[in-house]
Amino acid sequence: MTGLPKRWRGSQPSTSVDDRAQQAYPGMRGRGAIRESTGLVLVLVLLVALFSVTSEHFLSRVTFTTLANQLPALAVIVVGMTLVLIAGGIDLSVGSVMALGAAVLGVTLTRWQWPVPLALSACVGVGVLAGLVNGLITVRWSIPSFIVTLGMLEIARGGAYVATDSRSVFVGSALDGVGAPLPVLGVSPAFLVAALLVVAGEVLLTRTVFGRYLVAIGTNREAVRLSGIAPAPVEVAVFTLSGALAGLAGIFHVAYLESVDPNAGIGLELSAIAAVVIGGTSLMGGRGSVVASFVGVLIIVVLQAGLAQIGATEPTKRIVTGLVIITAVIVDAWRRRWQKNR
Amino acid sequence: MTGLPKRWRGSQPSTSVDDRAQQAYPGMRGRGAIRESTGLVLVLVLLVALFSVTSEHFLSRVTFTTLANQLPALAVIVVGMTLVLIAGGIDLSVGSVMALGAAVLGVTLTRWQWPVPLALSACVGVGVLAGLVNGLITVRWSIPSFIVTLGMLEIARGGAYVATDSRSVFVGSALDGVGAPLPVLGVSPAFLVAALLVVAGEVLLTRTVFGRYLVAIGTNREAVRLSGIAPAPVEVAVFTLSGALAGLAGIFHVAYLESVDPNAGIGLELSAIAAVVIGGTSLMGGRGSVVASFVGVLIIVVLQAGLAQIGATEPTKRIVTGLVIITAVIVDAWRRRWQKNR
Amino acid sequence: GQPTPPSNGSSAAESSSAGAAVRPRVALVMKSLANEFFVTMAEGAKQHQAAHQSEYDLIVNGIRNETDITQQVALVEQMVAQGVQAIVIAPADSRALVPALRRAQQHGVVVVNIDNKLDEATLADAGLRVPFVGPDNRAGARAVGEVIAKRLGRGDAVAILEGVPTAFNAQQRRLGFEDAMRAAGIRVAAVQGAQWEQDKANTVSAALLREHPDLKAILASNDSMALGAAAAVRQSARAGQVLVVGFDNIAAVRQLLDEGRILATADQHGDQLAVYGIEFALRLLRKEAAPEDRQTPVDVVTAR
Amino acid sequence: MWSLPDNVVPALLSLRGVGKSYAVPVLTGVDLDFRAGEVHALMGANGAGKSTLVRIVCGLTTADSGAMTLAGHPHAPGSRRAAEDAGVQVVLQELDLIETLSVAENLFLTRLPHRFGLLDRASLQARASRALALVGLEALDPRIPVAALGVGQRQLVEIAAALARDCRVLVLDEPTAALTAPEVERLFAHVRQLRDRGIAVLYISHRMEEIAGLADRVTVLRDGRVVGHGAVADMPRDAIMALMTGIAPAQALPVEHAIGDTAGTRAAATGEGRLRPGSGAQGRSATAPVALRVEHLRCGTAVRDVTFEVRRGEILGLSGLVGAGRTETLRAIFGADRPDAGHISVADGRPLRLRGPRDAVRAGLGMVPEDRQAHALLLPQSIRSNITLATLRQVSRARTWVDSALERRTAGDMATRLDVRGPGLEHRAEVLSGGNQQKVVLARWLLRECEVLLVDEPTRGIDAGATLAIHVVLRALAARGTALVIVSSELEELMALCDRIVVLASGRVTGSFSRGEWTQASLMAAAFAGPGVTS
Ligand SMILES: Nc1ncnc2c1ncn2[C@@H]1O[C@H](COP(=O)(O)OP(=O)(O)OP(=O)(O)O)[C@@H](O)[C@H]1O
Ligand SMILES: Nc1ncnc2c1ncn2[C@@H]1O[C@H](COP(=O)(O)OP(=O)(O)OP(=O)(O)O)[C@@H](O)[C@H]1O
Ligand SMILES: O[C@@H]1[C@H](O)[C@H](O)CO[C@H]1O
Ligand SMILES: [Mg+2]
Ligand SMILES: [Mg+2]
Repeated sequence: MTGLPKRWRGSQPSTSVDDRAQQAYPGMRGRGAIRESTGLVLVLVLLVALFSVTSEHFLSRVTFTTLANQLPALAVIVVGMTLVLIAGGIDLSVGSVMALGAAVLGVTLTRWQWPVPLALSACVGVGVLAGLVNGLITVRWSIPSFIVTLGMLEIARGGAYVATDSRSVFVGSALDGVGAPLPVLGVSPAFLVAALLVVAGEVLLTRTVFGRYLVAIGTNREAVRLSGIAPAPVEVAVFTLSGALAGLAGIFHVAYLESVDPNAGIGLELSAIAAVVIGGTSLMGGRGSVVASFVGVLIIVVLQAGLAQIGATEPTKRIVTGLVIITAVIVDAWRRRWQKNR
Repeated sequence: MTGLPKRWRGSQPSTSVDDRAQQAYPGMRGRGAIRESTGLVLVLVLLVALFSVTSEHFLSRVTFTTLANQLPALAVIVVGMTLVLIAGGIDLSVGSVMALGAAVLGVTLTRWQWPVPLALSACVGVGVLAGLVNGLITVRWSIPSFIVTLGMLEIARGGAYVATDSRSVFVGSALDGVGAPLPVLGVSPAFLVAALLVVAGEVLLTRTVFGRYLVAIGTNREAVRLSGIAPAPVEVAVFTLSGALAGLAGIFHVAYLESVDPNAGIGLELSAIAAVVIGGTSLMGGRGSVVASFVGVLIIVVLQAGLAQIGATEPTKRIVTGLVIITAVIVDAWRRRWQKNR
Repeated sequence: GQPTPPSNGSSAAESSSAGAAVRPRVALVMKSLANEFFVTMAEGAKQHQAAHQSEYDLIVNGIRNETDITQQVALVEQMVAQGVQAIVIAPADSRALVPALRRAQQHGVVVVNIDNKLDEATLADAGLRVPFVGPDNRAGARAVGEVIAKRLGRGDAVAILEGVPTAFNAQQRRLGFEDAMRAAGIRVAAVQGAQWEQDKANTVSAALLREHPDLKAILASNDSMALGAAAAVRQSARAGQVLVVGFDNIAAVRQLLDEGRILATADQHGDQLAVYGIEFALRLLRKEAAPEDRQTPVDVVTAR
Repeated sequence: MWSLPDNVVPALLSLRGVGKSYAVPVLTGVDLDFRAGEVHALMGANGAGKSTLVRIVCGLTTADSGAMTLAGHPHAPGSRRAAEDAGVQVVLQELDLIETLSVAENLFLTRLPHRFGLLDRASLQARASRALALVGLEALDPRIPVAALGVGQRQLVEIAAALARDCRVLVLDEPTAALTAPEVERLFAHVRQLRDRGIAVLYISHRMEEIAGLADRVTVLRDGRVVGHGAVADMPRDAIMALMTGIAPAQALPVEHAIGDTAGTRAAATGEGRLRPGSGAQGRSATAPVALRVEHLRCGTAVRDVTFEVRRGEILGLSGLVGAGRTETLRAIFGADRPDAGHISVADGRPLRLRGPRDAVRAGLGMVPEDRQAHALLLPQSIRSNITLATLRQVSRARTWVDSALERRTAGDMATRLDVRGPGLEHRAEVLSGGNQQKVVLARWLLRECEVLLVDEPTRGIDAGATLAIHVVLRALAARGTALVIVSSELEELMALCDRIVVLASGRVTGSFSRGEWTQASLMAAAFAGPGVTS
């Protein structure tokens, strides 16, 4: 963010004035973001169709409720990641912070016997703290958030090992209120919260002053500064938010697995960034949508589940995943162009 | 002069630009890049000093030759990564492409009994191909290289599993000419080649038309395009170069391990990017130095070795690594500021 | 230095001033220290060293994840550069570590292989002998599989979760499970890898449960994966109908064992595994033993 | 002392002894008084320090020495916000809008209306529409992103943002550089209203005629010092020129003095060069071979049907209102955008198939784009590498190894010829003043020696002296046989420079005039003509 000097104004792959006028403008008008991601939704539908054909058991209510119950942790992390990327930063520490939060949750619940609400707050609190530190260091010394959060990735992971003594902790049904599927719906409260947060994230981004500042800072930090708005507090806030959401993901993760795994979330940052970028958010900041990132999450999750379900071998899984990621983005690019040329 | 009425008296006759042409411009002339990274070198020296005190066996010739023989693969990958980042791209596929190259090398050498030079060319050739595909897709559909190379990360890993049948392949001494330490020096030919390539990379970046185009594209791609220089071929070339170097890293890796590991290089992209960013190259493109990235590599490698040598526990390793990464960049930022204020 | 003459600890402690110079240094190189199994192993080793301070010094190291072979090779080399007298290693890969270990032997370092056996053919190719101290994973897995077999009928379907396929013990456990199933006439409907990891095992198990509605059991090659599988079973709303077994007997599965959500696991006495290896290495240094393989016990553990 | 008689009316904003240095002193001991109800023009050559002074007044940078008072209270704003709160509004010289935000959001970025944190879109849009009406953009949808606007419209949006807020002091740093006559007139009418309401206006422009028409008072800066000051009536154009350049009119050289040796700057001192007729090659160009022919060009919605030709040595002007499609025409010819239809051919009549600007450059074309910061400059790179960007292979051994000595010499020579003023060749281009940045871009293309040079707004933000210098350069290029196509929003500039002027309206040619045929009125009439009308 700071220290990731925004590429100079010319950097946006600048098309003709006319092209620029045509570019849909996510987030200002109505459900622009959702309309924007029709290309991705197409990819998602194709994937589901494909797996429904190749596996007789894929297209079922059970599949979708299990998927819904698997994804809350990734989904809320992706909300934070989207906002951080839009502001021109990056947060590599999400996976580790999630694990650290989970570790604290496990220890406070089982070893220290804290009441559940207190333990949950501790988990989110740890996330807030980690995010705050990320933000403050990034802003204070204007060093790239890539480095700061990479450092935090290591530190939080170390912390998770210390807290759990590098052991999995079985938590049991204490968090069933969060993770267990609800009777009729089949989905867990965690999923409902995650879905709510995706919507809230989109609203935050498009309808609040804070969200507009994020976009502005990610587009042209210097111009924002010149206009008299201090970018630093906004940046610290968005990293803190990302940390808090990673902490929340820790809760979801523990609730879902009923146990704390100090190795949870290794490499999660890459999946999260991939989902966000598949959703069309720019790594350079200034442009993106939370809802589209969520579609990115769905693509990744469906792909993983489908490949496992058809019993694909590890090499096949890898190659297909790679191809789908690239294809999704190409299809999306095509769709935009096609729409533009109409 | 004094005779003139006050309003006619200008200050100094304002100088025209070329009068002051002598002023230094960082990273362009002479050993600018190396001088630029003194802050990092300081961090490196501090690390070595620290480990020499905490472990009686650290400060020895053996330690350093061991390190020198471990780092060629990472070092050449970092050369490519630096150039790609400077041009405003990113290459996440390096670790997998290295593994794929290694797998091809192993299969051609042991199963198909190819002569060594041919097998080596196949290994590098695979890297070239992967890089070319990365570059072409990125440029053709103008989609973020993050996504394209993330896809390639998966695909190449799958390829490595397919080629080796997901098993490590023992190669034996066939590549001792590359990986075995030379008699008197104690370092391997691989190290010498890597060191040479670091220097060559810096020369390429600072003294050639290609290097200047990379910097220009990373700074303002549109301005480059409107100056009549097509950015696409340059971009394809730099991704191809990065792929080729990843292939070369595959050779070094196999020579060092005397065997092919289809899981080699998992997460290597993060280490490589970390080394580059520690070295001060901007993730947003337009600025950086290959030599400084190499110092970043040394910091990472020395840190790992030192921590292992003192037998630090895993959490300690993680936390110290995180702190050192952040501190290195803060120290470097301080040094720059201090130097500027002199 | 010269190996000290055989002694049973007490006498060596008296000559501690001179002992510092001659006390051998032993490096324990393990796989992922983020895996509870190895944490337990490391603790066992450290306790042993604390009780035998006068006999040897210990450096404990592990790698970041189960597959980072490069880092493990680097660790071996660094330990050689350090000048340790013995290396006790749980190799992350059965082949790729061989050359580094050969170099170590060439430097006069005593090498003992624990936990995951090095590949015989590769050892022969490289022309070296490394004694293996560890359990018979195939037999252990077969024993765990037999617990399941007793609860199922012929023709029932089960699935196997495999560890990192390049590890010998992963292959052995899979074979052991398959042995037991074949003997009982149970059908192995699917084998999928989950890299020893809880998260991956969870995703894969959830998919297996959907794809094979008739699945009666999941046999996980370690307990981390068993935890992931157990969570998937609960989420699948077929709780109680699908059995899970694991391997390692880590603390986290104890409650699940008692609740019956994990039927059985194998205790390979991880805390003692390194100790066996270290003791054997010390005896080799003292030239008290010949470099032969030693088998360590594996016990089936079920609900208390 | 020249400032004493002004004390009759108390100053609203005063500067005393203000100084500022970067690598070299930029402002030295500046004393200035701005009074309520007056338009105060600040004049000075490129790099004289005008924008630096503006930045100090509006809190974007702090002075090294000196003090300011606003309405009798010390004025030392620590940020632009603080200055705005004190009543100082400013329109900066370089466009600094946020491309991804909507026009409305940009207009009110620092004071977005909200209820409980949620944006109040209705009120935002209503206020935005009102603000846009102030600058004649009532037709613009305030919800579209700024990225969709051209330079002219962006400039108007920035002005609207400042005008929409209450203030006591309004600072306008070259607001009209990208505007055409009608927009300028509307802006002036508004500024006069504000002045009459008692606001102090600080106005910066290089256009002499604007100063005469708008300002009450003029201060001239040279090399960071105040060198002249007075009521506009007492400051004839010649005197201002002389003050700006430091060269007495008597010392002036003839205008046509070849490209080099700062001829333009000196010519400026005579105050006459501007009105001299166009290129000396006029007679020749009428019969010279055609260098570029454009037939029925269509590109997007901006360029609908454009046909014209330029001969070797001819200077062709493209005129029209903001949004007429001039920029887009140049971009389509240059291959920057892909044309939808039409033919383009160069010298030998061969049709050009352009896949991109590289093909255009290979065919002998060059283009100086409208937005120099976004589309031409590598701001954080050295001035040297900016100058040699398009000719890097020519200053390299074997077209591969950059010969840094040769490169430095080449860039240095060109910088001297164009009289680029700044801290030094190795400094970042971003520290140059706007005018000098423009010269750097021109230098890049002069080195390339194109056969056809397309120039979009050649003198946007360039001082009178440098404007003349650039005109001299352009004429000399034409005299050497280069064909020039020039887009300018200043009719006066086109009339002074061109052999022929083609007028566009809504993407179509609505008039074509040779030197002598045109009048300001006939050109304006064509610009306002509806589509399809041709003369
Ligand atoms: N940040 C900076 N660092 C170094 N030098 C600077 C910086 N900003 C401005 N300068 C120098 O200060 C001088 C005055 O610049 P300024 O922008 O005030 O000129 P100006 O009068 O506005 O010119 P123009 O008419 O071209 O806009 C120039 O020589 C410029 O190079
Ligand atoms: N309401 C609008 N919505 C979207 N795009 C618009 C709108 N109005 C104008 N534009 C675009 O902006 C361009 C105007 O650009 P600009 O303000 O830079 O004018 P200009 O460059 O001075 O004029 P010219 O196009 O003649 O060079 C138009 O050609 C058009 O493509
Ligand atoms: O034996 C060990 C354990 O079972 C562990 O869970 C994974 O690695 C194996 O080598
Ligand atoms: Mg200025
Ligand atoms: Mg224009």
